[in-house]
Amino acid sequence: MELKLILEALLHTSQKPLSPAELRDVLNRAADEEGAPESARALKATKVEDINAALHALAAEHESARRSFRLACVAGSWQFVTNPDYAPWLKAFLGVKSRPSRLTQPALETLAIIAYRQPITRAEIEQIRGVAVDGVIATLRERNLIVEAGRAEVIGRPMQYATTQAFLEYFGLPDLDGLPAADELRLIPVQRPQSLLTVDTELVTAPSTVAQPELPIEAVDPSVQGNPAPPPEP
Amino acid sequence: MELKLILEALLHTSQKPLSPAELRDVLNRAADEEGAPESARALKATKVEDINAALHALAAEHESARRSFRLACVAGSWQFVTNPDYAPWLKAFLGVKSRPSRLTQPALETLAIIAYRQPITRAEIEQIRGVAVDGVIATLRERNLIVEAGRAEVIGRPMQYATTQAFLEYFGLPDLDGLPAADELRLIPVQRPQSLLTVDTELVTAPSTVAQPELPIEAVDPSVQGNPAPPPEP
Amino acid sequence: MPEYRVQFEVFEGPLDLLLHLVKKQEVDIYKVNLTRIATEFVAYIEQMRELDIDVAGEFVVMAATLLYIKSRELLPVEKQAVVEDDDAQEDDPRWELIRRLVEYKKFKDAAFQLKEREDSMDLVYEHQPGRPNIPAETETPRSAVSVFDLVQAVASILKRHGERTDIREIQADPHTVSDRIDYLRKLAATKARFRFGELFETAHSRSQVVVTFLALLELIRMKVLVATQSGEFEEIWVEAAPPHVDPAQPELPIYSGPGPQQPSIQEVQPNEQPTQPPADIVPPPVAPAEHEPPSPIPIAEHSGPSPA
Repeated sequence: MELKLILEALLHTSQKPLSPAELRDVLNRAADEEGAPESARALKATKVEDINAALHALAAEHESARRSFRLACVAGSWQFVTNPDYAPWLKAFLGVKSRPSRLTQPALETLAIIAYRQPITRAEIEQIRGVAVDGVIATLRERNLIVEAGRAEVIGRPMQYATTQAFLEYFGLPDLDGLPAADELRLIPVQRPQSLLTVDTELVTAPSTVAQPELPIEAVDPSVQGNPAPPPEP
Repeated sequence: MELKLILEALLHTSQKPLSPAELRDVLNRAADEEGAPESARALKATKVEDINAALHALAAEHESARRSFRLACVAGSWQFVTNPDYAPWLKAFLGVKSRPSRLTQPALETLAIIAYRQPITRAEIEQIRGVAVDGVIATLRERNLIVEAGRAEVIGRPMQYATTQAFLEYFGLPDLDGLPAADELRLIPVQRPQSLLTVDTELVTAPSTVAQPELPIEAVDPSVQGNPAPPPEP
Repeated sequence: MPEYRVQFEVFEGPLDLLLHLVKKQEVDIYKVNLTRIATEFVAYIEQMRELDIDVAGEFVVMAATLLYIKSRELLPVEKQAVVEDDDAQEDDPRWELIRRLVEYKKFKDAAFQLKEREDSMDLVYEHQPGRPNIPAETETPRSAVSVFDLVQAVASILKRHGERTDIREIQADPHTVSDRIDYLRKLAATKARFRFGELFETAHSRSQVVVTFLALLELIRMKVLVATQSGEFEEIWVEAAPPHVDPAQPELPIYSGPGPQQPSIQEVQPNEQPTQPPADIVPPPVAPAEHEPPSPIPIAEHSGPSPA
């Protein structure tokens, strides 16, 4: 099994760009898997330099194959990227409009929750909004307003979402601290599954400008109540 | 701009399989876009057959390039998938695919009979398998692998069954013609249920009725008898 | 003899058992000795009975068929049941049985191939979308959405979240939207403009923040105030709107919120302050009236059913 093609398969099925170090880790994990075939075990401890060389060879191969996509390296991570010649069709396909369409109310609400509570899982968003948000999440991801940001250290290790730089640009915010005060939103309690985390994640988001958050009407997780957000002035 | 490569770029950027009709719609939208380049406008009103032909050519190209992935058609829609050879690494990378539990041997046998002979009644299936299939039919329907597909035009108007889109997806089949050795199995002359399995006991007690190939007691619709080969499409 | 029990479970029916017995003879299925098969089949069933295994009806039926074939074979040919010539093959019970066995065997093989496909599907992974390389437009205009839309979204979440709470204390709410509208209009009269953030610096309760947001949004919608921003990442400024009010725009009934009072539309006068907004101003987030539904504040809007 050629290293080059294994890396190709991994990059094809990855949702995000992969660095040579990440690729090496995958090779190691595959080698250590129980019942791993000889071909997988043979690639244990592949050197990052070798992976790098294979990636460059792979990129050259794709370049010369003159297909509609190529393997690109951005900031040290590798990813398949379509050739810009096909932009007219991809724009039509992805619904990219010259003027971005207004976000719908459900999209805005979901985005607001993610902005104030990031990183947050889909289940937690749904608990606050009270409706399924799969479609909305997909839209927001397509528009690059949110990204997957690791997995929660809870049962099932669900994906967490966070806002992007494009989100800040979209709303003209300098940073997350520039979000208008919405302390109440931060305090809506969310029932989390038995957490492996000891740190309470409720308050990791930007500090609020509300000086004295009163007790909200809703019953709040005691850990949150006992540790109100510090009220620094902007 | 080659149609083939445009389709490739679209499939490469898509999160889900795309049908030729969906691809045609994208080509049309791209052609209608304001300020669309000549190359995009030229592909307005591309015929679905041309798209189909281009997809097959594209799949053949990728097949012969012997890369880690190929273009596959499942249930009429196209998508890039990896070759099974790379499963050890992809499993380490993405985790084990969560698929529904495996079908039992009776379920597989029953499903095979329905797949090749659809639409088919329960009695006809039992005639072939030699056992009752009530429970298996219920399981297959629960898993949405088969559906009720009208009633047979025979006495009692028994329900007929056919396979679903989910069946093709579950087995990764492009269409019903993609069933292995399809023609051979379809061409076996079908013994229509002149009598149910249980009626075969007559063979022992009253051989004379067997010797006399007169009309059986059950009146069978002549159109069914005269047309043993079921249509290949559901 | 538990091995019989185990073995029996493998057979999916009488045809499956027959195929097994045929295979044991190691001859072509068309040349199989059915008499011998019949004997073995019946012996098998007898053993199952001795072991108290429930013998399914289908097995009994098949045994009967086989015994019939066997008894028929024992007779001299001339004493066998007379068979019409042209249909001889079709009605020969031996042929009928073999035909069924062949057919069953083919489907059993087909089922095996399906199984292989089922297994291989575990090894096939779907491609994830690559990055589309779409060159940036010469100038991407700022979207019609602003931070106010986000705030509005926050407000409606809070509202709904409150509604969903099963049991809660109802508190007298001292803050009303109309109070805050009055306050903001006074503020706008005394100050040329004020920072967006400064509106909330003095807020000290949940409802006050929300109500202030809503009041601000309402005043913007009524074109009494405008929010401007000179560029991305710049401070958002709130100031009195330029005096012209579109006469075609109907004054619509506005916010009815938690407060007991309805702000009076008639009180709203175009602000006399003649300041024009700077040229690079970002338009207020609320779209022109002709596109706007009667109430732009989606307080009562539910995008889906709320859980109990």
